Amino acid sequence: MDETVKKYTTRKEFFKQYKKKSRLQETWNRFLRNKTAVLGLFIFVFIMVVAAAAPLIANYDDEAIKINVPARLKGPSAEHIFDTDEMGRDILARIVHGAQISLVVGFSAVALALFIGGAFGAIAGYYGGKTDEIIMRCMDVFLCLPDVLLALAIVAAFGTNLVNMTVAIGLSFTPKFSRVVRSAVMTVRGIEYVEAARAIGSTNAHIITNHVLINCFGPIVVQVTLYVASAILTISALSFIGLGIQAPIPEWGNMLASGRAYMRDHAYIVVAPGLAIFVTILSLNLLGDGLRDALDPRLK
Amino acid sequence: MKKHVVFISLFLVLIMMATMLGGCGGSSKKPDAGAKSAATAKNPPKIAEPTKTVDPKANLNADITIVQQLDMVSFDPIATSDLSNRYIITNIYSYLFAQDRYLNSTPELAKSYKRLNDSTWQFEIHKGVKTHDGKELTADDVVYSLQRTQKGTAIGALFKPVDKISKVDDYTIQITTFGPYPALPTALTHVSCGIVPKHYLEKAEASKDWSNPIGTGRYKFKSRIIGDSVVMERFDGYFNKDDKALNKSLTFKIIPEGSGRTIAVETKKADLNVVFDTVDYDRVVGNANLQLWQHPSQLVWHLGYDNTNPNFKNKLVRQAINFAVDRKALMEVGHNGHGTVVFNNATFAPTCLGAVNNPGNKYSYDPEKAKALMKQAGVSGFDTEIIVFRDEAERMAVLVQSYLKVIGINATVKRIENAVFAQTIQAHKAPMFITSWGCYWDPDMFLARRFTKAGIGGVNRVWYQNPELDVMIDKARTISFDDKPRAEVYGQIQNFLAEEAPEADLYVNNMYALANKDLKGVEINVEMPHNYYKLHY
Amino acid sequence: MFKFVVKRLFAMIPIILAVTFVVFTIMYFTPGDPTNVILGNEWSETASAQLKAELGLDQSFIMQFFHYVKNLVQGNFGMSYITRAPVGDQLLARFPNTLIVVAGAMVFCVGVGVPIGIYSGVKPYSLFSNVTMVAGLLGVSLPIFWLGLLLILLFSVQLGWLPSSGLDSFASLILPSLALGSNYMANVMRTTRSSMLEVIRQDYIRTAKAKGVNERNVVLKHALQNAMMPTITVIGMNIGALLGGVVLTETVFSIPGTGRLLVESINKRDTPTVLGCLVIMAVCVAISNLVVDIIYAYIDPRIKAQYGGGKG
Amino acid sequence: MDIKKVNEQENTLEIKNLVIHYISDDEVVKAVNGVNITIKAGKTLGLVGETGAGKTTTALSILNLVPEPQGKILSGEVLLEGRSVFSMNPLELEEVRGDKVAMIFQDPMTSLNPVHTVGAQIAESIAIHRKVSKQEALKQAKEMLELVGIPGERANEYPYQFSGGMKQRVVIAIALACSPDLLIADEPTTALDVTIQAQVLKLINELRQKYHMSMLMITHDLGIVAEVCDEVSIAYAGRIIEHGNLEDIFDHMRHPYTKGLFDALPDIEARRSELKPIKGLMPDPTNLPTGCPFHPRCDYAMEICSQSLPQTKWISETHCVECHLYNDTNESRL
Repeated sequence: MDETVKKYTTRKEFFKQYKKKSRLQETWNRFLRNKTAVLGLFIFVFIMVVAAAAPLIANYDDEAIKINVPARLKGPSAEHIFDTDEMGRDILARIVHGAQISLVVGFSAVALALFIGGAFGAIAGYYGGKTDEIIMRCMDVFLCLPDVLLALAIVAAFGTNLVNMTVAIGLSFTPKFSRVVRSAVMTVRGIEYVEAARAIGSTNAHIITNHVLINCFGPIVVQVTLYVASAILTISALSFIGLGIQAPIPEWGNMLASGRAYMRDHAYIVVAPGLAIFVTILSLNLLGDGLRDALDPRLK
Repeated sequence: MKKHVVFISLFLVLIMMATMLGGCGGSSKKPDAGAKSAATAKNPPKIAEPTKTVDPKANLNADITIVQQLDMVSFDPIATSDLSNRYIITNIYSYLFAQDRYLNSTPELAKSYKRLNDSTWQFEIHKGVKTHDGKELTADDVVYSLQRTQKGTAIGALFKPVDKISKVDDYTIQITTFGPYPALPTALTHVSCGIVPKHYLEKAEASKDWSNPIGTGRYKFKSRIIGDSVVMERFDGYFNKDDKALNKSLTFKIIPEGSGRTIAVETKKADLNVVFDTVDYDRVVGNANLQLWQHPSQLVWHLGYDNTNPNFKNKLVRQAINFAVDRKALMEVGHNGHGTVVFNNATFAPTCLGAVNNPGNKYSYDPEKAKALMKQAGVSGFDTEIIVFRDEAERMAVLVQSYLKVIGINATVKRIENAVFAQTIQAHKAPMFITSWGCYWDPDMFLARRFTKAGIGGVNRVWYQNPELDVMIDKARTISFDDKPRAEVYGQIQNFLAEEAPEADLYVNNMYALANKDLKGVEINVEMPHNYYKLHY
Repeated sequence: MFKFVVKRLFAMIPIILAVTFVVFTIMYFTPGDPTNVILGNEWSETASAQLKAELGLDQSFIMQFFHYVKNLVQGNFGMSYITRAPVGDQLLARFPNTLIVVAGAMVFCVGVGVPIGIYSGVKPYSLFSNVTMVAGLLGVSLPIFWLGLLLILLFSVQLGWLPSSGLDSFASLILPSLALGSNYMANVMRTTRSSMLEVIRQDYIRTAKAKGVNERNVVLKHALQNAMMPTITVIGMNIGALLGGVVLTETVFSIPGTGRLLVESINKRDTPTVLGCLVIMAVCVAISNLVVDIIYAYIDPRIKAQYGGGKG
Repeated sequence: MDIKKVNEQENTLEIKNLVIHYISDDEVVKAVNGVNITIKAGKTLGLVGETGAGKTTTALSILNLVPEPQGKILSGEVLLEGRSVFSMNPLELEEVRGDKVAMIFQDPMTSLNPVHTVGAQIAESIAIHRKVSKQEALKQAKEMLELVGIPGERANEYPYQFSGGMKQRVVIAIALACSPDLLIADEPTTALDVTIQAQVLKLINELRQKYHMSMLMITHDLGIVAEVCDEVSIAYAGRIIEHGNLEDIFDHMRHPYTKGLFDALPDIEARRSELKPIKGLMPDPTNLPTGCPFHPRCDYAMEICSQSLPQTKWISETHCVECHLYNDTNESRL
């Protein structure tokens, strides 16, 4: 072993030999061959661009927030292609600005879940045994509560605001991420470069962060994609039942809730925001499925 | 191959949706404000008049289903005066006096009454009044019940002039007041004056469990699923054989969603929708199978605020709010324009005694003036909350929120359940709120309750009190038995309150009830459809 | 088998206790004084203290939890802050509706998802399979509440075929079941399809074919039982999700179930009722997990054998 | 059990010019590229080749079990006692499978259905082809188990309760349940421990002789061939490059590849210190070289080898080879 190590100037270089250089490239190529996945990526990038460029598309204060009662529910027109809502606001403008909220909350909630769940999962998976048992039993308990209900409970206890909601959704996803990370860690734990690192005396923390987690990247990216979709769905679900994002902030779920009284005569008021949720979730699902297939070709 | 299918299918779905939209969109060309198109409607709303005669061939054994928006709160009559609650529980209990459509009194349990002097009244109740569990109702029950009402808060100021309630004999009770109180019979129509048999009341007071109420009313309670339905059956032992229920049972179904209620009547799953959502106005007046009933209304939608809250202590801020809101737009958003805008600060409906639509022509929609007033008050702005519990109110609140933002007030809208509205107010947890107030024709019936100390904890939801006003209210009550001098005082009161601006009245909405065309006996009072016991086919 | 069920039942108890603890803890931290809500304007220091004593709110957190669990064991969910009626009664009135909706969705999700999944897994290159794949992809992305609204728009408003609210007839169950079930149906379908695809490639399927077993029996006798395992796992996991989704379905279709009770109670700050709803739903998830485990054991001889009753 | 007509003259199996490619969206795997095989009744043919030479595909084609839809039979035919397998309808195929032709698969670990008892899995074949009651089938299944050396009462157990060698015995029992005319053994011992291999092989051989079956033994192990086979075909890149009886192949091998195979064997008697592996790798079946597929690895490769496919050259009545070395101009170069 010592001799082998000597050949490489740094430890990093030593480990490099175990990783196929072209793995990322190969995965990417496989991903590109999957047309539906590329479609998903394309739609999602489009949504992100639209969300980022929302202020350029429609002025937040003037078009998405400012109420214009005489213009309410006038039907689709060149000026308001998706009609105006019950307050005379442009539905398209609200959808576009709603995308911002959904994406920001979606990603932050998942980031939170990944951070907390990932830490627990990594520890459980890496150490195994009793530690694993204890952590995973605790997570199982949370899994007994459907995430919408857990989020509802947290929101019910601490009130509805943006931060609480993000935390609520993030926490409700935590057990799932701990499972994902745990199983990913367990599969790479036995792989030789980790063994090798252990053999040359790396600390556990170092191994977890530098080797194990980096190699769990693939499955985690897949899960992040899929759970961002879930998070966006949960946000709009909570808002729909009035326990999420509050008026006048445009959010797809609360647009549906406030518009549904008018849907009999003004279908766009529910069709358009719902379509936005649907397409976003769909794109993320396509993307997630595609990534999974690309990362693990056996699962095709 | 697979990929093509995916692409094509995605495309197809989009087309499908577009087609669906087209189908739905077809009807969206109609103008919004139903009032404007009423003239062209095939089947315009009828004015609901009291039922005078009943066709001898009529079916008096129908099971009637009524849909309303919100669930009831409690069978305890003094728990709340919430509309959704009131018109359910009044079927279970009987009252010394019932309400007519102008909310004036008409005798029910009271067989006769006389004023012994200016401040002593004697009421004789009918003999042989049976409770739902077969006991006879006596003066003891009435006295016990009313004494409890007197202590409660829901009725508040209405019983403020009442001194003592006592039994004279088994069928006579006596009420003494602190001075002349001509409106006492009307006060006794209040929901909280429902007579609950003593034996049941004692039990319920101890356990606080009101889930199986016993009364002497036209209906016996059968079952309730909270949030869903209440079922009651005709009580055949009702004491007044000539005024028994004209149907076999009443089922109250809760459908929170406006169109859902309309659809329920359209599809005959319900007979009567007592909280009609004007969104469907055009549709129902064009439908020959349905009948929309209408009645002039005294239901005043208003924006209230906690006058004890530091933010609203300043009169100028309150005035600024009155200038900041566009009432017409609020009416458009709240009730699709079906109503009459009022500029008032004392919850006077335009049809009330002495009502002035815009006292002193003080208010209009004038954001600039509002800003100026805020500046004058030296308030740059603050954060607050608008509490609502109904869809209409929630929509209005969002609009109000935008109006307030212009003058620097950042409000968040908070929706709660109607069941906890009273508690929220009482806990000072409602700095601002939007709700409706069904007012009596006689302002004496509500002014004291809404704007004096006696109403605190009751319906003085704005926590307003002012000795000057108290004097005026007393004066209006006692100045004369004639309307004219009283109306003058009420004019002064309205002017006074316009300056004080304890709340911002917004509009009075049209009162509708939607029934299928065969349903008879639909009656509406000035605040809601009522007298459900008369419904029949 | 009996031993297995008993063992799992016992294993469920600590989980239910733990879930109750979690929910109880969350709700314990609800800010604000519940006596404010209950007493309203009758609130005073003494009345509040008295009520707190009466409700046991003056005790330590652990004692409160202990009492809650003790009452729970006796089927007592406590008293609603708002109606003062037992929470258990409300749950009893509401929970059956939730169960009906979940069952309806379940029947739809399994009854439609599994056969379609099997068929498209057996014939993975057929047009049918491709169409169902796409439908599945779209299906898993559909928000329940939006689908509910669209179904109402189409079947209640435009066509007038089915009722848009309530739960009082079979017809009124159809739309909620569709709305709640579609998502999970798509999920079940996709899982069944992919596990069928996986199984059909297995060597033992080839063995069966080489024996001369006909196509139908290859699928039904050999592939199905193996392919159902992941499907059952997904179905089991979905029961939790269905119970979460039922909150939305009940809101959209105005069904008086536990989900709506939960939302109403949250809006009323009626903590005991909120708690009761959450606990009963969590118990439901735990029980359904148990049922899934039992079905699993029934299908997989390895698990069955572990508990000795396999051959009996 | 039926008494089978055993016609010594008749060919149990004839495979003629079989070409099978696996065609997917991305690539074409040329698995079988013109295989000819003949097995006479009661005889055993060894099909020898490296992994990827198309042996298993050829075997599966006999039962018409080439995985669909990627596996495309492009030409050729498989005749079972004169009947073309590819023109049989599903019903006829089901009758042939398990009854006339049975197959032992390579990996016993995955070849048994985990959710059925082994008894049921054996009985299934009997029930289908012998049209007997379930009990009777199960009874016969137990007899089969005994025959392969497993106590009959273990019929009620599930595959996970058996070891690898036992499982392979079960697989053999399934294959032999209806005493087929032709037994295809696809590397039956590869997945087993060395100690078990001999037992299983012995079992197969005994049973084959007992029931007078013809057998196609697919293997890469020349030792097995020497032990059980009458004739040998050497497969390379989807073609049979040399065929002959044991003597022809073991003592008079002609094809450089065959020679390479033998050179790669450890020869205990000669005690050569170094093995001589064949240089290079099996060609990528998606991208076969032009001409003779072996030419890139062949020490004797000539110009012509990369240009055209060699013709079959019969060296004796029993021995033929496909190599340019043996066309008329290049005779006796080896």
